[in-house]
Amino acid sequence: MAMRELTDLHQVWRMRAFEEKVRELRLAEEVVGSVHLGIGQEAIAVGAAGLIGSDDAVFATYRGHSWALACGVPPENLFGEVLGRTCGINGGRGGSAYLTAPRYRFFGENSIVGAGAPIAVGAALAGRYDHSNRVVLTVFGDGAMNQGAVHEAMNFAAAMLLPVVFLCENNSWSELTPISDMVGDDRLYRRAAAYGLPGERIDGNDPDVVRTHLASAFERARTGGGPTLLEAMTARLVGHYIGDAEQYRRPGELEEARRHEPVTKLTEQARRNGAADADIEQAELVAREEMESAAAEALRSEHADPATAKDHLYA
Amino acid sequence: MAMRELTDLHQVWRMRAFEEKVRELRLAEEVVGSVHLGIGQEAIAVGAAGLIGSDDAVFATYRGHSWALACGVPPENLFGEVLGRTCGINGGRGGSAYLTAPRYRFFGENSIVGAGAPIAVGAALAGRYDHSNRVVLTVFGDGAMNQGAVHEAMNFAAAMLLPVVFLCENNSWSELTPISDMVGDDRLYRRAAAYGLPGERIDGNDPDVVRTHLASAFERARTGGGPTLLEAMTARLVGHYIGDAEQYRRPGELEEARRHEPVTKLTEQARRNGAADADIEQAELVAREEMESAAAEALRSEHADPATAKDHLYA
Amino acid sequence: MPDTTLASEKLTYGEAVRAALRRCLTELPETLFYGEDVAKPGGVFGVTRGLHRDFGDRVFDTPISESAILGSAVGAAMLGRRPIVEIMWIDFAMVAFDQIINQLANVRYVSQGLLHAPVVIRTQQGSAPGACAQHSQSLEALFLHVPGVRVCLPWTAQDAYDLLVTAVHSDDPVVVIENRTLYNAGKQEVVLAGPVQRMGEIRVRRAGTDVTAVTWGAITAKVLEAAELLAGEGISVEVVETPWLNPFPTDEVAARVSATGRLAVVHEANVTGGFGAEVVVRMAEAGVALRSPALRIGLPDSRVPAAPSLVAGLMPDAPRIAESLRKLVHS
Amino acid sequence: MPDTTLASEKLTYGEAVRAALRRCLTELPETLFYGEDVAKPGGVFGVTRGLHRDFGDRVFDTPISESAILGSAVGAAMLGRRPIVEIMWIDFAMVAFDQIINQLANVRYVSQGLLHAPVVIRTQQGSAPGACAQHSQSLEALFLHVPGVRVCLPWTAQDAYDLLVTAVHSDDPVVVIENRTLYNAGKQEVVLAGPVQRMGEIRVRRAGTDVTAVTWGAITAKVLEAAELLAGEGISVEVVETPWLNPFPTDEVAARVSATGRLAVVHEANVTGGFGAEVVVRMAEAGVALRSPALRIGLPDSRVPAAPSLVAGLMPDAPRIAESLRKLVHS
Ligand SMILES: Cc1ncc(C[n+]2csc(CCOP(=O)(O)OP(=O)(O)O)c2C)c(N)n1
Ligand SMILES: Cc1ncc(C[n+]2csc(CCOP(=O)(O)OP(=O)(O)O)c2C)c(N)n1
Ligand SMILES: [Mg+2]
Ligand SMILES: [Mg+2]
Repeated sequence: MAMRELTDLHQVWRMRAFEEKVRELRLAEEVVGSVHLGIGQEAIAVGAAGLIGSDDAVFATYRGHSWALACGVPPENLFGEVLGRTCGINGGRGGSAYLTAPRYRFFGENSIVGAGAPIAVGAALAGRYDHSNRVVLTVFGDGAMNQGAVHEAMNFAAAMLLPVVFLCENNSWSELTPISDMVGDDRLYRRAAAYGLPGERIDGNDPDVVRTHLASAFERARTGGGPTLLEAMTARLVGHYIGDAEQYRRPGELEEARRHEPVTKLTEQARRNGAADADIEQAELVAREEMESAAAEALRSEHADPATAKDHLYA
Repeated sequence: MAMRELTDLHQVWRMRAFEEKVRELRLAEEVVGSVHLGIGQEAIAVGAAGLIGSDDAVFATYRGHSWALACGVPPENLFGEVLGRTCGINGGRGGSAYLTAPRYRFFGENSIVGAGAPIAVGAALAGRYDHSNRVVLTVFGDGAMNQGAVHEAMNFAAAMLLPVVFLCENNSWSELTPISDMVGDDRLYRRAAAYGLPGERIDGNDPDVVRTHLASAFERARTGGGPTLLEAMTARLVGHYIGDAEQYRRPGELEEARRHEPVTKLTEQARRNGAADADIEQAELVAREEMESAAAEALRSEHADPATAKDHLYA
Repeated sequence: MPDTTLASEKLTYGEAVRAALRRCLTELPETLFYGEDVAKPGGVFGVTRGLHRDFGDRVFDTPISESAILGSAVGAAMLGRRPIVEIMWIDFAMVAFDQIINQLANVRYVSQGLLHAPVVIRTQQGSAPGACAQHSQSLEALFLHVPGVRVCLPWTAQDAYDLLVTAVHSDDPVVVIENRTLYNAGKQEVVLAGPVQRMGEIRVRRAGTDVTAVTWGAITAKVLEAAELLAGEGISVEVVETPWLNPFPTDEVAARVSATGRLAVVHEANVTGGFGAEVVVRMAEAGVALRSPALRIGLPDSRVPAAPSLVAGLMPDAPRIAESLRKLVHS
Repeated sequence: MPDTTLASEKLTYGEAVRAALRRCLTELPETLFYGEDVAKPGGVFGVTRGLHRDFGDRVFDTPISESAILGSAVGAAMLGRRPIVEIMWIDFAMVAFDQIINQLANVRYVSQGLLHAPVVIRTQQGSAPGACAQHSQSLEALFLHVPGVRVCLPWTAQDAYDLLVTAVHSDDPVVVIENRTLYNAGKQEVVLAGPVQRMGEIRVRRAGTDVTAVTWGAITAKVLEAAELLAGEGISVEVVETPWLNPFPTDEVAARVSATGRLAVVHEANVTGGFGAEVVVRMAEAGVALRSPALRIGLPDSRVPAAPSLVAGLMPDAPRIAESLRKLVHS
C-alpha cells in the first residue's frame, strides 16, 4: 500500500511546507536577513531521520531547517527562531542560519563553511568516554569539501576510528559557483580513500536509498568500524539564499532537476505502488496545515526581549 | 666511472657537513634557539637541485637548510643567518627556521606547518601571467599532510591546473609522533587521487630516483599537465631539533635507517660502479672544507645591528 | 577634498568599489582579482559584476578555501603580482588568519625588503538585520594589532573608491574593510580619476566645538545622526571619521580633539580590546588635555544575536550615542 | 596568598602545570587532555610526561590539525566532556582561530546557556632567544577582544598551577597562556592541594609608592628587575601582576594606581592594539587621577627577528623599562 513512500512523502512535504512558509514570511519581511532554503534536498534528511538514535548527534550547516525537523525540533520553535521571537528554539539568538536544539540531538547549524565537521568529530570523541555508543552525523555541502577544517576532521576521525558519518549534500553549487569548476575531480566521495575510509556516492533524492546507505554507515560507526563519507547527489531547486537571482543556472538545469526531485520521485513511487490519490494529497495537506498553524503560533510570540540580549555570555 | 654517484655524494656531503657544523655551533652556543636538521634526508634536495630552473621557485619548511643549499644559496650567508650575523642571507631576521633567498629562487622556509603550500600555489599562479613557465616546488613533511592548508593548496592547484610539485618528505615522524598513528592510511601519496592528481611514493634516499620522478613531475607541470604529489620516503637520523632526546625511537630504528641513508647508499653505489676510494673520500673532504671556511667567514661577520631592528616593516 | 575639475559620477558604494577595481585592473597590469563567487557570478553582493568579462583570467573564482586564497595571494605577490583578494565576510578570515598574521605580515620584514607583498584583502563586516553571530562581527582590532598590515574602512562611496585605489597602489599589504549594508544604499557623487591619495587622511564630517567624536565604518552615519539630534539641544559635536586606522593619523586627530577638549570614540566593534582604546590612549600620549575622561562607545562586549530586537538591545544607535555624548558634555 | 597549612612542593613552572593537569584529570573524570605530542612523548617541552601512562586514553596525541583539535574540543565539550587541549605555540592558534572566535565563544550565548563549552586551551607564547618571527608573538590581545572567552597568563609556578586548576574547573572557555622560557627556569615552592581559586585576582609583586607598574606574563621578571634598579635611586615602584586579563580586575587595579598616582603598563606584546591600551583606558574610565599620562611599554610595533642582537634592539628589558619609569616619575 506504499506506506513507506507515503510516510516519506509526508516528511518531505513537512520540510518543504516549512521552508515555503519561511520564504513567504521572508518576502513579507516578517523574517529579516539571509535565509538559505534546502528545497529539493529534503530526501536526505528524511532518509536520515529514523536512524538517529537518542544518544546520537547531528551537526548541519546554515541550510539546516530540514535537519532540525528531522531531529524532531517542533516547527513552532523553529519558526519562532527564524522570526526572532521569544519562542524561538534559541530565543532568537541563532536565527535561521545558526540554530541549535541539543535537547533534540540537533547540535546545530553552522554558518562557517566546514567548521561543523571538526566539532562533530569532538561529539563522537565524547562518546568514547560516556558509554553512549553515540554516532554523530555531520552534514555539509559540496563546496565545504574544499575547506581545510573538513579535511582535518576526516583525517582526525579516521586516525582515531571515531563513529562519525560525514554526509556531503552535493547540490552541485557552492553558492553561485559550480563545484565541478572548483575541484580536479568532482567525484567527491573518492576523497574518502585518501583517509582510508569507505566512501560512496548515492542518490540523495530518494529517502530510501539514503536510508539504506546511511544505515550501513551508522552500523559501521556504531560497531567500531569508524567513519564513512557519503556523497548524496541532489539539487537545490531555489536560490542559494532567498533573493538570489540565480543568473548562474545552466539552461534547462532546473527543469531537469524538477524531474528528479523528492516530491516528484516519491509521488511517482507511491502511485506506482498503489497509493491512492487522496493519500498522496493528504501527505501534502496535513504537512501544510501543520506548518501554517506552527507559523501562526510563532507569530503570536513576542519579539525577543532586548533586555535579555546580554545574558548567557559567561557561566 | 661513477661520476653521477660521486657528484651526488659530494652534494649530500655539502648538506651534511653544513648541518653538522651548525650542530657544532649550536652546541657551542654560537647559534641559539631551535634548529631542525635534515641529516639523513639530503638525497631529496640533491635529486631536485638540477631540475630547478632559473624562473622556478622553491618553498620549504623549517627543516630547509639543504633546500637553500640546493638552490645555490652561499653557505657563508646561510651560516650567517643561522648565527644571526650581518652577512646572514636575511641579516639575521629569519634565523635557521625562516630563511628566504629569493635571488636564489629559494622563497623560503616556513615555520608554520603546512603554510608554505598555499603560498607556493600562489607563486605558480603568478607564472600564469608573467610568461615565465615557472614550476614551483613545495616541500613539507608527512605530518603536514594533516594540515588544512595543505589540503586547500592541493585542491586549489588541481582545480586550476597550476604547475606545482608537492613534495612530501616522509620521514615517518611528526616531531615526536609517528605518522602511522595519525592517519587512517599511511600511504600518503594516495591522497593525490582525492584531488584528481597523479601521486607516487618513491625512495627519498636515492638522489637519482628522486631526480627521475621529480623530472617527470616538473615536465608535467611545465607542459600544462598540472600538479603532482610525490611522497619521498626517508629518515631523519637526528632529533627533531638539536637537543631532542629521541626517546620515542623504536629499538633498532636508527640502525636500520643508517643502512639506507644517502651517504651509505651513494658510497656503495659509487664503489660498485668503480669509483676510487680517494674520490669517495674527496667528496666528503672538499665539502667539509667548504663548510668550515664558510662558517669561519660567517663568524667574522658582526652580530646584526640592533639599530636596524625596526627597518623594513613598511614600504 | 574632491578635485572639482575631475569628472564625477553618481554611484552606489558598491559601484564605487567596482570602479576602483576596474581602474586598478586597467592601470596596473600586475593586478589580479579573485575570491569566492567574484568572477562569473559577479560577487554575492553583485559588486564585482562585469570584471571577469572585461579582464578575463585576471579575475577568477576560487574554491571555498580561505587559506588557499590568502596564501596564494602571498605567494603571487612575492613573485611580482599584485593580488586583490576578496574574503566574503571578515568572520571567514578567521579560518585562515595565519596567512595574514604569520605569513603576509612577515614577508617584507624578514626578507629585509628584498621581497614585498602588495596584497589587498577586500572584505566586509558588521551587523546587518538578521545576520547570525558568525556573520556580524566587527574585527578590525584584530588586524590592527598586526604590525606590517595596513587597515582602512571606507564609509562613503568616494572613500570606497579612493581607499581601494590607494590600497592597490601600495606596496604594503592592506586590508580594506567594507560594509555590506552600504553597497546598495543610494547613489553619491564620486570623483573617479583623481590621483592616488596618501593613506591616513581624516575626514571631518561635521564641524563642532563641544566634543570630538572619532569614528569609522558604517556607524559614522549614526554618529552624524546623533550629532544632528544634539545640535537641536545646542550641543555642538564635531564628527571626525578616520577611514584609515593603520596608519592612524594621531597628530591630526589630536589637533581636533584638543580644540574641543572632549573625546568620544565610537565603533561597532566590541569595546574591550577595541581600537577605541588605542585612540583614547594615543590622545593622552599626545598630551591632549581633556575636560572630562574620554568615552568609548561600541558593542558592550557581547556575541551578536540574530534577532533584530536583541541586536537593538546591544548595538549603539543614534539616540543612545546622543545620550552618551550629552552626558559627556555635561559631566 | 598560599595557605600555609597545605602541603607544598618544590616544582618548576612546567612541573606545576603537570601537577595541575594531574589534579584535574584525577578529580574531574570528564576531563580529557590532548594535543600534538602531548601524550606518549610527554610534550615538546616535556611538561606533560607521565600523564598518558597514568590516565590512559583520556590523554592522547593528535595529528597536526589545529582546526580539528580545537573544533573537536568544542564538540566534546558540548556533549559533556571537559577537554583541555594544547596548542603548542600561540602562533599556531592562528591557523584555526575560527574555532575559537566563531565557534567556542558562541556556544553558550547562542544556545541561551543550554549548552556550554568548558574548554581549556593551554598554549604558550613569547620571545625566546633565536626563535623566528612565527614563534615569537605575544597575542593575548587577539583573544581579549573575543567576548565569551576567559584569558590568563601565569608567571609563577604557583600561578601555573592555580590558574590552570581554576581554568579547568570553570564552565567557561579559558585560554591559559604559558611561557616556554619559564618551564624549566628553577624550582619554586608550590602549594598543591588548595581550593579552586576565583578568577581575576591580582598579585602585588612589590610594594611601591611612586608609580604602579601593571604587567603580566614572563616580562614581570624584567619589571621587577627594573623596580630593583630604581629602588637604588630612591624611586619606589609598585609592581602589580594581573595574571587574569579576562576577567580583568579593574577595581583592584584602579585602587592600586590611585594610591601611587602614576601608571605604566608593561607587556611583551606589540604596543598598538595591545591590552595595555585597555588597561590605561579602564583606569581613566574608573576615574583614577594620574599625575602624568600613563605609559605603555611593549614591543614597538614590529615583527620579531630571530637574531638575539636584533631582538635586543626591540624588546623592553630591565634597563629600558627602568629608564621609562624613571622618566615617568620625573615628568
Ligand atoms: C569559511 C567560509 N567561507 C565562505 C563562506 C560563504 N559561504 C556561505 S555558503 C557558501 C557555499 C557553500 O557551498 P556548499 O558547501 O556546497 O553548501 P550549499 O550552500 O550548497 O548547501 C559560501 C561560500 C562561509 N560561510 N564560510
Ligand atoms: C600549524 C603548526 N602546528 C604545529 C607546529 C609545531 N611543529 C613544528 S614541526 C612539527 C612536526 C612536523 O612534522 P612533519 O610535517 O612530518 O615534518 P618534519 O618535521 O618531519 O620534517 C610540528 C607539529 C607548527 N610549527 N605549526
Ligand atoms: Mg553545494
Ligand atoms: Mg616528518
